[in-house]
Amino acid sequence: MSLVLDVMLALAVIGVAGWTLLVRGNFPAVIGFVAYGLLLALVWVRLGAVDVALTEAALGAGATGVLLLFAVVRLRGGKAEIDAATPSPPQRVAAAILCGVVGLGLAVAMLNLPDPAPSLAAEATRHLPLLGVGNPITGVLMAYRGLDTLLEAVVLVFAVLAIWSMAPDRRWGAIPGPLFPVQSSGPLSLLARVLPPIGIVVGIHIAWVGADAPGGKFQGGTILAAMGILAWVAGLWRLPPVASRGLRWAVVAGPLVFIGVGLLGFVIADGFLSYPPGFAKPLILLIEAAMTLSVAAAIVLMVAGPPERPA
Amino acid sequence: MEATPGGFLLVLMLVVPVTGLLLGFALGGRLAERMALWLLPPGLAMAAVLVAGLLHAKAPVVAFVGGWAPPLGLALRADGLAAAMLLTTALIIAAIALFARADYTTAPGAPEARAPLAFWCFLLALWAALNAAFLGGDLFNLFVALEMLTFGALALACLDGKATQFKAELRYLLFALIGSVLYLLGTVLLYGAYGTLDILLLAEAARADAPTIVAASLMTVGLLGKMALFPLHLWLPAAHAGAPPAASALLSGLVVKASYVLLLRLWFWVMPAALLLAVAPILALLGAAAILFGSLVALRQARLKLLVAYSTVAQIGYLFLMFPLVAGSAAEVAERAWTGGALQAISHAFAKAAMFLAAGVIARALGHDRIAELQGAARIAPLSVLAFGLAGLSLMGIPPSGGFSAKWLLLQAALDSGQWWWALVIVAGGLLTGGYVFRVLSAAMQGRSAPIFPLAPVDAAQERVALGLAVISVLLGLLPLGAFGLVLIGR
Amino acid sequence: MAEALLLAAGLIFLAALAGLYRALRGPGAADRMMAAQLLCSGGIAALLLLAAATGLAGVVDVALVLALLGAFASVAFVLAARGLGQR
Amino acid sequence: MIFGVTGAALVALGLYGLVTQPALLRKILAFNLLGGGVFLLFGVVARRGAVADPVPQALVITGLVVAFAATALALVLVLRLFQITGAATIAEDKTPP
Repeated sequence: MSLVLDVMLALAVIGVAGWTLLVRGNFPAVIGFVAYGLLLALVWVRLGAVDVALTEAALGAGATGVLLLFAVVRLRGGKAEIDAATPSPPQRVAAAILCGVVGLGLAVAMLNLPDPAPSLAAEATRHLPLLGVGNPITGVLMAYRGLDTLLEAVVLVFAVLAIWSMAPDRRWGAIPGPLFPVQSSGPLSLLARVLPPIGIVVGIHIAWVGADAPGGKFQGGTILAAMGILAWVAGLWRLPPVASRGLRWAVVAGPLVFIGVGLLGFVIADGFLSYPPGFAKPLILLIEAAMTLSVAAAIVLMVAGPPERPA
Repeated sequence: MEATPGGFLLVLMLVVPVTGLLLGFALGGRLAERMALWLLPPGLAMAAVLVAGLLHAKAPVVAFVGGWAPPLGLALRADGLAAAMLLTTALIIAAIALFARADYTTAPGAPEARAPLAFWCFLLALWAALNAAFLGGDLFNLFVALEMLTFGALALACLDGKATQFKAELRYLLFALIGSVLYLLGTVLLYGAYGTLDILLLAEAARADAPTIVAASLMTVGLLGKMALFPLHLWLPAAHAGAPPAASALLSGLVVKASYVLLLRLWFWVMPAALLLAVAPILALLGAAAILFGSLVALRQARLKLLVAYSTVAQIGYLFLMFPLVAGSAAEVAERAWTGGALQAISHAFAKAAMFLAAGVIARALGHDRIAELQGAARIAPLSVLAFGLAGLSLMGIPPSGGFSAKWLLLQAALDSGQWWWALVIVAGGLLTGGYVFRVLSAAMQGRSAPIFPLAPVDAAQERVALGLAVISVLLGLLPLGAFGLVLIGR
Repeated sequence: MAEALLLAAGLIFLAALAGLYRALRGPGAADRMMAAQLLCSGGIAALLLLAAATGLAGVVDVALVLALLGAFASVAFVLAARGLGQR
Repeated sequence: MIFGVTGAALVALGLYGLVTQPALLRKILAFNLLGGGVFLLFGVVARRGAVADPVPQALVITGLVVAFAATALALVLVLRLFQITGAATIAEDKTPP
């Protein structure tokens, strides 16, 4: 039974991906992409990776979908240009052969991976009591491979600043992104008012349970960001200007706390990002809390884009 | 391998610029600039101490982040190659910061402006990313470092906000993203096959089976795309030539070298020798094609900056001649080729940074960078033309210069290992390089009947920085060869 | 029992896919919006059944997030399209 | 292993889209489809052992965040290019600037 379910799911994912690539029109393509993300989230559940399923649903389908939709609504025209830039059939056949070879090579490689599979699962679980967390993925993200997570948190700051730096000079300091009119009536604006309080609770819940169950700062932060975006497009919340110091501290707080706790390790433990025994969990939770805030802020700002209205 | 004392230095080399970037971004305005300038001396000092320590101990420095040893944890490793690249990076970043003070300064009390804030933050960001890329001991950690590098490089290159820049940098971004994805596919397969992504642990375990071969091919193609090795160079000239001078110098001098060092790690550490022997000649052949093609196209450029960018395409080619000379050669020949390759990467970094900065000064002073109309440039910006010429000497491989030592070592290794055809390519490349450098110099040195005035005042400090970098690229050739034993530590 | 729950999940998923196929074809933007909504609801149902069948921790949370984001996506899509379209 | 082959197929599809789609927006969309395939392979690798391996799953979470940032950055570049020139592709200009 579960095999049938998996095959169905696999075919659906490939089908939706192909449809998304081939469909004319950008809007349907984005919808196809969101459906693709939802299906992938189901695949992740089938693979037993619930943490990833949460991330895929929130970030892969939800936030990326909104990001793409914003671009679709604002990019118009250019059909002649696009036609002129379309590769000729021989070029497309060549590309198809090349990509087919890559896909085939990958499939062959995947099918020839050694058996039994090498795995760090036992190692990762063995040290968890030292950290006081129950979710091995949190252990990997916050301890064993903490440097990856720290650099990734810094990448988010890079991205925000890079996006802002694309602004026209005269717009510097202004509010990021377009301004949305207040939607004062109608079912949509009602939903936009009702949903955020629920979403904020869910977001904090997902971030909080991350230490012991699937969830964590990236998933929770994304949900909080989604609620912020909702309030923003409904005209209920005005984003602070890019010159706002508070906004900037919100974006860098997570990585700074992360680094601060890391450096503390030099003094009270065995070095950078090492947690003293017994204090690991509170320190991890402290980093997670600050990171949830920064991830949420960074995602809202990345969706909003550079400042584009007069200051 | 165990963690060694002094590992905290490696961590600080990542954390210091990152913290500077975060604080600079949060505080904004003039403080971002202050932050970057304040961090230059400690950054340089850390790199110098690391190199001195390595030369003293003759062994790599290793840190396990958080005390977790691989395969579960992440290692940072500074071997000789990494230490040499870290010092090169620190020096060039410092030079570029000094150069850029004239362009991106914020007066006390002045409101924050876009370009200065972005410039100083991303200078620190690129510094952190480069350090991460040279120190990383884990293939996935290096993926994150490469992404940081791409984002930072992209933002710096678009700093002027011109449509041509957006277009060129989008092309760069697409190449870089495809490159990253291919690289990431390789890491998946390697993890699936060996259960670790640590470079040294992989080196002990690697077999020449199907997953490894597919992983190696995907990662190599991805990294070559990021480095713009012929025929994947299409994005580079416009992306590097269109950026502001300080950014071009960073992109051409340093950023491509991060992918190069990673490629060396992949082939000379991770992959089994049998695979390397099969692939090395192909890589060198592409390198040779890059040298000849890049130089010929550079010779025909009408614009100075594009000429310098095509020169990068050519000089990257030299880096690949090292592969067949190191692989399968006797120890002494291999050491010579290895040193030559590393020295080429370092001397090109200095020379190319100098060239782009000098070209930037000249282009600003004249208001254009058309080579045919450079007459009088030597009178307006004499130091810049001198810097361009000295850097050119190093690129050509004329003694005494770093480029000469590098090419001489490669040449010797080619002859000693009986692969004389690569020697021919090196000589031909040097001649062609001479052609395009002299084309620029002869135009710039020509007098002009009418008196000439600079369109914008020439900043003497900027000229001196360009000259300083060019002088370093030449002086590298005067160092005794024993000094380059550094890059052999931990090989 | 677990088999029966899985079967139910499969059937619901199949129904959602059929709906997805029909709705993705359009023709209007609203029809296509419905496609994602439909898949979202089907996904939630299938996930809840899966959670009951396998007892995997956190699957209910995934369903919760899907429910939330499904509502978020449709409102944000329409409001954003409206707000940006006016300019 | 079904999902291993699915991942490989998604990579091939995404790569094809990324190379052949002329419009930048569609290229970025294809890049995201491609990313989904790559991450799926990580998931399959994590699932191969007797117990699910948390390390590749953690790598996917990191990768998803990086991919999101890359998408956001690329889309801003595309929008800015469009706002300035009206171009939706990066085809070579016929006339030099």
